[in-house]
Amino acid sequence: MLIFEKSLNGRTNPSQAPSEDSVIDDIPQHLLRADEPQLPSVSELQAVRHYTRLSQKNFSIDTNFYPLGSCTMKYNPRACNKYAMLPGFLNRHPYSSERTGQGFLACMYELQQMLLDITGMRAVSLCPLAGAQGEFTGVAMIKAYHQSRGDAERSEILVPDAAHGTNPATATMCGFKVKEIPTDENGDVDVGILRQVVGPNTAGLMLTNPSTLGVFERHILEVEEIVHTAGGLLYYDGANLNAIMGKVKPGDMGFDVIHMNLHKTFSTPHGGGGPGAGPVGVNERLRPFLPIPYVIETSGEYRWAKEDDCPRSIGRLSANMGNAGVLIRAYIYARLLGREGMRRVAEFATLNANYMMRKLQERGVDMAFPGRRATHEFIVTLKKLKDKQGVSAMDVAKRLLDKGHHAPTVYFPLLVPECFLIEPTETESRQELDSFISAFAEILQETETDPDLVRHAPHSTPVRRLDEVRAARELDLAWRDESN
Amino acid sequence: MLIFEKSLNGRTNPSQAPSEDSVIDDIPQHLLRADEPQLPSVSELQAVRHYTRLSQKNFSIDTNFYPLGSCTMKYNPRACNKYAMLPGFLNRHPYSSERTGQGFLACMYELQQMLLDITGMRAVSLCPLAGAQGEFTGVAMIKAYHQSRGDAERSEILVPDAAHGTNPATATMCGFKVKEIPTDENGDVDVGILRQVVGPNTAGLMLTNPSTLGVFERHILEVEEIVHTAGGLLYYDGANLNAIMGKVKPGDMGFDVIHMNLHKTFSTPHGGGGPGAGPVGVNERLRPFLPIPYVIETSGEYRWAKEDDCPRSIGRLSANMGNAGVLIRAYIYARLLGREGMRRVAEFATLNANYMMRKLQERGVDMAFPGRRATHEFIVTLKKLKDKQGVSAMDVAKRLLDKGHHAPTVYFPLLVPECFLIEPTETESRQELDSFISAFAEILQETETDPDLVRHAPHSTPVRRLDEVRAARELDLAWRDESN
Amino acid sequence: MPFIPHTKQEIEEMLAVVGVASIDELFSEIPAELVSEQLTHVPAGMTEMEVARLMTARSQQDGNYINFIGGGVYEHHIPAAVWELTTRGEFYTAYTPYQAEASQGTLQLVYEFQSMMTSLMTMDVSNASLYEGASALAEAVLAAVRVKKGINTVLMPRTVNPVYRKAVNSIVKNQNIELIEIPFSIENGATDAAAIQNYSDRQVAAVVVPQPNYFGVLEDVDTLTDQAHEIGALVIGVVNPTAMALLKPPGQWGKEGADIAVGEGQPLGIPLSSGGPYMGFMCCKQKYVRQIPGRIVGRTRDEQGDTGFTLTLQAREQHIRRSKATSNICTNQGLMVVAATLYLALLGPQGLRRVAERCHHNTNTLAQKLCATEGVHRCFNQPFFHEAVIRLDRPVADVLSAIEAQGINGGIDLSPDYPELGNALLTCATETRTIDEIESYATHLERILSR
Amino acid sequence: MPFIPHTKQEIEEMLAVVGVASIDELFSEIPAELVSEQLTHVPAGMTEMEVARLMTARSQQDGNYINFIGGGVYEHHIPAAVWELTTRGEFYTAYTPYQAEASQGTLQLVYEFQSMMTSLMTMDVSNASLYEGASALAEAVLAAVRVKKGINTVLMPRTVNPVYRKAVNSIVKNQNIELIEIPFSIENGATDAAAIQNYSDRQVAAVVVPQPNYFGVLEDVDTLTDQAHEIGALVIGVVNPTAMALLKPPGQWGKEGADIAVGEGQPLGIPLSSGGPYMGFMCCKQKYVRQIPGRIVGRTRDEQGDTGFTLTLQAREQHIRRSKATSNICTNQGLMVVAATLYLALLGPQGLRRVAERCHHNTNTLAQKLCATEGVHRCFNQPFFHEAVIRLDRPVADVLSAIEAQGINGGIDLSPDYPELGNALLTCATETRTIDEIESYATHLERILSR
Ligand SMILES: Cc1ncc(COP(=O)(O)O)c(C=O)c1O
Ligand SMILES: Cc1ncc(COP(=O)(O)O)c(C=O)c1O
Repeated sequence: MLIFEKSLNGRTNPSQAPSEDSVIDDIPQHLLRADEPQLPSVSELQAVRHYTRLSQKNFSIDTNFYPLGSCTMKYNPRACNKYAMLPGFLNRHPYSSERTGQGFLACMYELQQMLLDITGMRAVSLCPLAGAQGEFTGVAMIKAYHQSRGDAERSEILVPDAAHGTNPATATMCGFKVKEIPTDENGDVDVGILRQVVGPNTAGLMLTNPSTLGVFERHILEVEEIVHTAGGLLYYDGANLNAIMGKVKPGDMGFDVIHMNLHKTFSTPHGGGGPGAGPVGVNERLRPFLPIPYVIETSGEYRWAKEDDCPRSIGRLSANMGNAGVLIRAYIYARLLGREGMRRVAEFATLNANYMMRKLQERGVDMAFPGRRATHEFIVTLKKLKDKQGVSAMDVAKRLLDKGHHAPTVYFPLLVPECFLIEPTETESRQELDSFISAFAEILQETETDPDLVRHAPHSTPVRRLDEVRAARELDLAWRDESN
Repeated sequence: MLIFEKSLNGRTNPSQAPSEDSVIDDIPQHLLRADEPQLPSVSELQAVRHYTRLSQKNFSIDTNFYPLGSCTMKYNPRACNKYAMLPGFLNRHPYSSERTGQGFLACMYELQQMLLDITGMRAVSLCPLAGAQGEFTGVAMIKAYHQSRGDAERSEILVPDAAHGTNPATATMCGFKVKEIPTDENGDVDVGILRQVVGPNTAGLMLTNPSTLGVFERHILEVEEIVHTAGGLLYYDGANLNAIMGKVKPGDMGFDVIHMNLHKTFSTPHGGGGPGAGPVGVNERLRPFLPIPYVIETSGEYRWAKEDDCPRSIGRLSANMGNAGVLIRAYIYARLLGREGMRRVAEFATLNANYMMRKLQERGVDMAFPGRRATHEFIVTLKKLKDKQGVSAMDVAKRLLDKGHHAPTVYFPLLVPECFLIEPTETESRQELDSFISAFAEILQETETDPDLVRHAPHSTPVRRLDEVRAARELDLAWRDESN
Repeated sequence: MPFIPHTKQEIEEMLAVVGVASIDELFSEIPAELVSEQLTHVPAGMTEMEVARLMTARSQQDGNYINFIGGGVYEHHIPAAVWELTTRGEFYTAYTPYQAEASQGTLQLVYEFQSMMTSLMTMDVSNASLYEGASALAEAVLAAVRVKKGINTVLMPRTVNPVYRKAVNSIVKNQNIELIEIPFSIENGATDAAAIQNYSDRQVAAVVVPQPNYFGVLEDVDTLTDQAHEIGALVIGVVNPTAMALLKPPGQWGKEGADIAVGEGQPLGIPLSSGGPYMGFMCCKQKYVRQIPGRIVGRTRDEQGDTGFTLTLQAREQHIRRSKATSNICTNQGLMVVAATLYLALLGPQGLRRVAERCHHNTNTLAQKLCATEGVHRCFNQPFFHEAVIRLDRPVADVLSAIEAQGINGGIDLSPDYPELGNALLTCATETRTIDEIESYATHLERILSR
Repeated sequence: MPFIPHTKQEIEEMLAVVGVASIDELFSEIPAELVSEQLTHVPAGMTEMEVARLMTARSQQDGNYINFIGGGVYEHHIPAAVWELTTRGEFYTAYTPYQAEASQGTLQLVYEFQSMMTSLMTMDVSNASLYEGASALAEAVLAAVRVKKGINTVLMPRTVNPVYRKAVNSIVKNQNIELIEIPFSIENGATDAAAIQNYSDRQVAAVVVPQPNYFGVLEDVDTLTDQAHEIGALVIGVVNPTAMALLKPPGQWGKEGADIAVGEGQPLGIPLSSGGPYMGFMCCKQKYVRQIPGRIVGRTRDEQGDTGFTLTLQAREQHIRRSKATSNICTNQGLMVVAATLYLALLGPQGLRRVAERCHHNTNTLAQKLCATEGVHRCFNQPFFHEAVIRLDRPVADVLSAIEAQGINGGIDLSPDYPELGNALLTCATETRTIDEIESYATHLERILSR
């Protein structure tokens, strides 16, 4: 039932609205609203009960194993939330002076320093509000760099075919043409083709490493050399930083610019879709172009570097200075983990993935790249199942929900047929992994004994399988009071 | 699955324990523990996930209509929790000086003043930690009063047969004998019998008004006269204060001592069983005996009245000064409601109960006292259903769970056969009441079409009907690691 | 190991399953020369107790100022229930609802949010949030240019928040879109509607119309909208959502209504938090639904015919359409949508209207009290809402510093962005300011200016 | 109307259903002379915003002291997850789990709590909480007297917390139970075990044995237990639950172990909060399970044979047994049990032990630093845990006031309760105190005493 169906005209919550009457007669009538918006009129209890019950209809880290590849669904420490919500942080207006924000700015500055260390870059800006905005920032800097050198021909961004959708979409948003580079049969970039494709039009290459195929790009140094030699720059999509944090630094691989997804690697919550934080790091070459603002320190005082400090900056990407509350959570997480903890993240994320991969192989599940080590994630392909049994990866995904596990990422990357991208993360226990593996094996069994059970899954979720075609054809995007 | 079954020896949560090693070698070996207690060794994520999922197995106000008679399950405003949990309140040690607690003590003092007004009493102590401890306090004061007058014969406490179990249990705990007074057919105390029973042994009478039968005791002034004339005192069990707050004052009815259940009337949460707060109010006669400490004010400074101030006090009932955090929540609630809001509580609790009573009567449900007005609650009797269909009130209660409503109080008061005590409270909307009424009517229908469905309810809860006899016969009260 | 549940024995057993001798061996595909040394700028880990102590100290260091700053970000009372529920694990730790059947909580909530926002804006469609107000405006500009294929010019009034204008430009200039500034009247602070007519038919993709504008001045939105439509441009409204409980919403502007409405959702239950996370919203007319970026939730049926909710029109999005997507946005500000939905449900239409009215009343009172001091004047004679521009007789920055020393954040110095206004100060008092606080500001200002 | 959802129209329709003309008519059975006027001492209602402001001010008024007070109530680090989960609506707003099928969350949690407490105490049975430590001890005394029918005497060492002794007496004296005080050695602060032998066979129902005692002194629990059992008395242990991760638990005292163990559960994840809500715990040997008060949860099966949990042995309780119940307790401290269970699960056996060790280490350090000042000495030469008694050369109250002015809560003045100890101060430093804070206390003390 929708909240609107619990609503009744005339019901109010006087505790929540100012009690004094106000004078508004200086606003001319023609600027005022005539009708009342259809917001729900419900009591506080009705609202609390409605949304508490709704929440229970979600799978989440706090309730389920959630091995969603590329998304790094790991434990979000409750301390990060609690201490980020201290009134001193929550009540500070973004346009109040830096004098009134030294505590907050100190955290931001230290976070910048830690990210520099982890990435091996030379400067960092915390502005971007998510990974995709980080990508935009990075590619815009690449553009600004070439323009600043009068190198205006460079109109193409290269992207592996396995790349996340935000990579090509970002290149387009920055006004570039996108060229796809194929993957070889072992999951590495096809270096031969790369060589053919690069040239004077190449502005840069966007790469995720470990890639979205769940493997480490072994030719990374060769790739670096090819692109740089051609005059292009190297962009690092840091969505998979969880796999290598403390083990390898993107800066050492030769990347010029990188974004991180703190909502993945630094475990700030995904919140059902966001918010995130996508800081960008750059090497010396791109430093002048960094977006503003970022925090600088002079003799123990912190302040924002703005337009005047950074005349060549690509500018601002939003009205404020990044998703501050997310950045504080990331800062707390980093302090809890410390340098040793960072490294362990990568180690145990990788151990868990390799363990699962091997165990699933033992149960007869096909891997997309059986010859490779898993990184923090790996790809399963259910093509044989689809061909033989007519049961799709999506069917299996839905059936996993019935067994209490969130499904892995399905049908991504696009080049692997009927695939699952499985990322267990380091915070899951072996018991949880084993339970998923058993569920998976059970489902494979079911595809033989009762394939329809799987095809019509899920059965135990709040709703059964949803008709997405209908959703797109008969658009119903907002409730309207039909009784009016 | 129990948390212990997720536990693994050697797993630790280093974030939660001090990191430095400590010296303890000055404690002799024979005083040290040799084995390790079987506490769970789980990760933070495991604990969070386990208890989040457990929580979802509860019905609660925040998720369900919960018309549990005598318990006043109404909305617990979230503001009360949020502002009671401010660090300034949480971090204050109870034995720190009053100078460091003037903000807290001001709240307590003002709460005392408000309770005096609402109850019509002359002095109040916030000490008792729940209703039952309030009762104990009150009856102990009655005892102390009689003793102080050398009136040592008074060894009996009178209690109506409809009374809550804590009333007779309290009298016993205070060393009294209990005499039950029967109820007449209209739900009032049988005044004739009361007259016969009172006498020189009567220490007092404990009365709930409105009574636990869901009616207002109409002979209250007569009862008062009988007991006082016989030299006994009148105790008011304030569990049902929600029904009359702002409308009638127990002090005006002639009661000498009263306890309140702030976790009912003042909407502090029940917390799955507690904590509560059971302040006691007294008239002039009993004032010297009030338990310590309570807050007094002298020229704008607040302090605790203790032993020296109150030489005739019955003393302390606990190590500290009441369930402070609960009292702060009650204080906030009172400030949110204000004087008008208090009165409305009683009015709308009563309207909701009378509405439900009438609607259920229309659906053919029998009332225990059909000729009476409901107070904030009322009693349904399903005796006919039991006799005809062999379906018990308990069966119907369990079936209500399937329909998403918590069951009313069943089999209390003991004198009404197959009864439900139904208390909707003022914070429920008519929609919610109607939905319960429909569910009830549906179940009555089911008792005819498919009585087994009802007899074996519930069907949709996390477990089916539980074997309570087995629980009591084959006691299993704690998990033990069988593998050890 | 913090947050890692593995015991020694498990590690060994798991390594054995994988068939390697050590964890390091799992990284054997990484070229040896790349493997890094220990981190040097990340300090050793702390316990939660130590972190609690640190963060408490840091947060207290930032003081507790009485806030009269607005500028598009407003301090409002947030009902306690909003964040007590928003941070429930099931909302807080879920991912984007890609598996609809396992995400009905988030999905239904977003559908309800879309319903509330479209009604508040009187538009047909809402998405499920963008990053924040400025980048939402940039996305609206991009959408308008997509609609008006081939036209790369957008009119941007100078009365739009300067940081919005800067951010929009940083974003859209990469697609060679030109923003042309529309001036405002120095008397009344409103956009010069006549300037729109300088642009003839089919040269302009869209006109941006703020309401209220950055100065708090109320624009003549009907005229602006109609004139924009006359020259064939779309109208992009940039509005304060609280104000829409009181003011005419974009869907009702002029003869046909605005085409797209965007803005900053922060006023709807989201704390100030030094600038984020906030939430951009975007609504549009039905016909543009396929041109807007961001996630959209639709109501549909399940296999058994029961109602359910799912992401829809995903063919606009990067994970399906890749380089042809309407935007690169992926992660949005979902949790802020939870907060905003709860806020709107708890306030209701009347509550939100009372908040809007009180903000106006308080800012009005503030402006009057401040202007009672000699040398202090209102800048504009136009009706306003929620913010007011005050002119002082000396540089604003110095006055603001002096006020800050009294524990008051007095507002925003407009002189860097609007030198033409002289010593102009943008200030605001929401419903959270008491009359005592307003008077205290006025008293301090008087004292400071009389020095 | 705050928290009341009724609209005008609904009220009218509902009154019509009931068949009355007004709400007042619903109260017609109340004698007219009793109906009261408007309340006079309850102020008018406030909005949540106003209340937020008031409570924030009140809470800040109480300052922020560095705490060295113990006395049975301890400041410990509480993991953030504890209260973020404890205040989830499903725990926070549920009632006592009378409908077991609708309360499996609370019931399983309590079963796990009982399992943890019995293991920590090495006892067979635990209940689901009592109000707090002192009244839990009173209930233990009543239970012991029930076991030893006809014997009304209980030995109570003077080393038991004085407020506990007072509260126990206020409660049990109503049943004519006599508490006889057992003295302690002024040299080592431990209970005089020999005194027990003065009571011959069958005169004493129980002996109370604290560990550590109020002074923080470690009692010779084995001897005390054995001697109590020798004279036929039960042994009631009063213990600090944190300490039990380190010290020998009551179930292992002497040859047979204590019979009942009680104490204050506050150290297990419950904030100081000016004294409550806290939580009393009670464990006992299997044979006394029917004599203890309070709720008990048992594991059982449902109709289909699946495991489930339910309240059990309710025949001890007031709602069944009425005047013959073991106690009148009904509402207990359920939500504190949620917090304690989460606390114990998050700490684990090793974590809890580390906390206990660190408390001891810090108090040891504190005692040493304080005693470095002239005129300051340790009172007792006995092994101690967690608290220490320090003797000063002048009245403690004055010194504590002076220390408080420096933002430090220095401890408890023992002289009113133990004049025989002179100027004695009870002080404690838990794991939350840093070495800097400890040194600052010592420095201030030195300065104050040298005046
Ligand atoms: C590989 C990769 N790159 C980029 C992104 C985009 O990040 P965001 O969702 O924060 O915009 C994602 C997110 O899913 C990703 O997995
Ligand atoms: C009528 C009545 N009296 C007394 C009590 C006891 O109050 P408490 O549970 O707070 O001890 C109750 C509680 O259920 C009650 O309903």
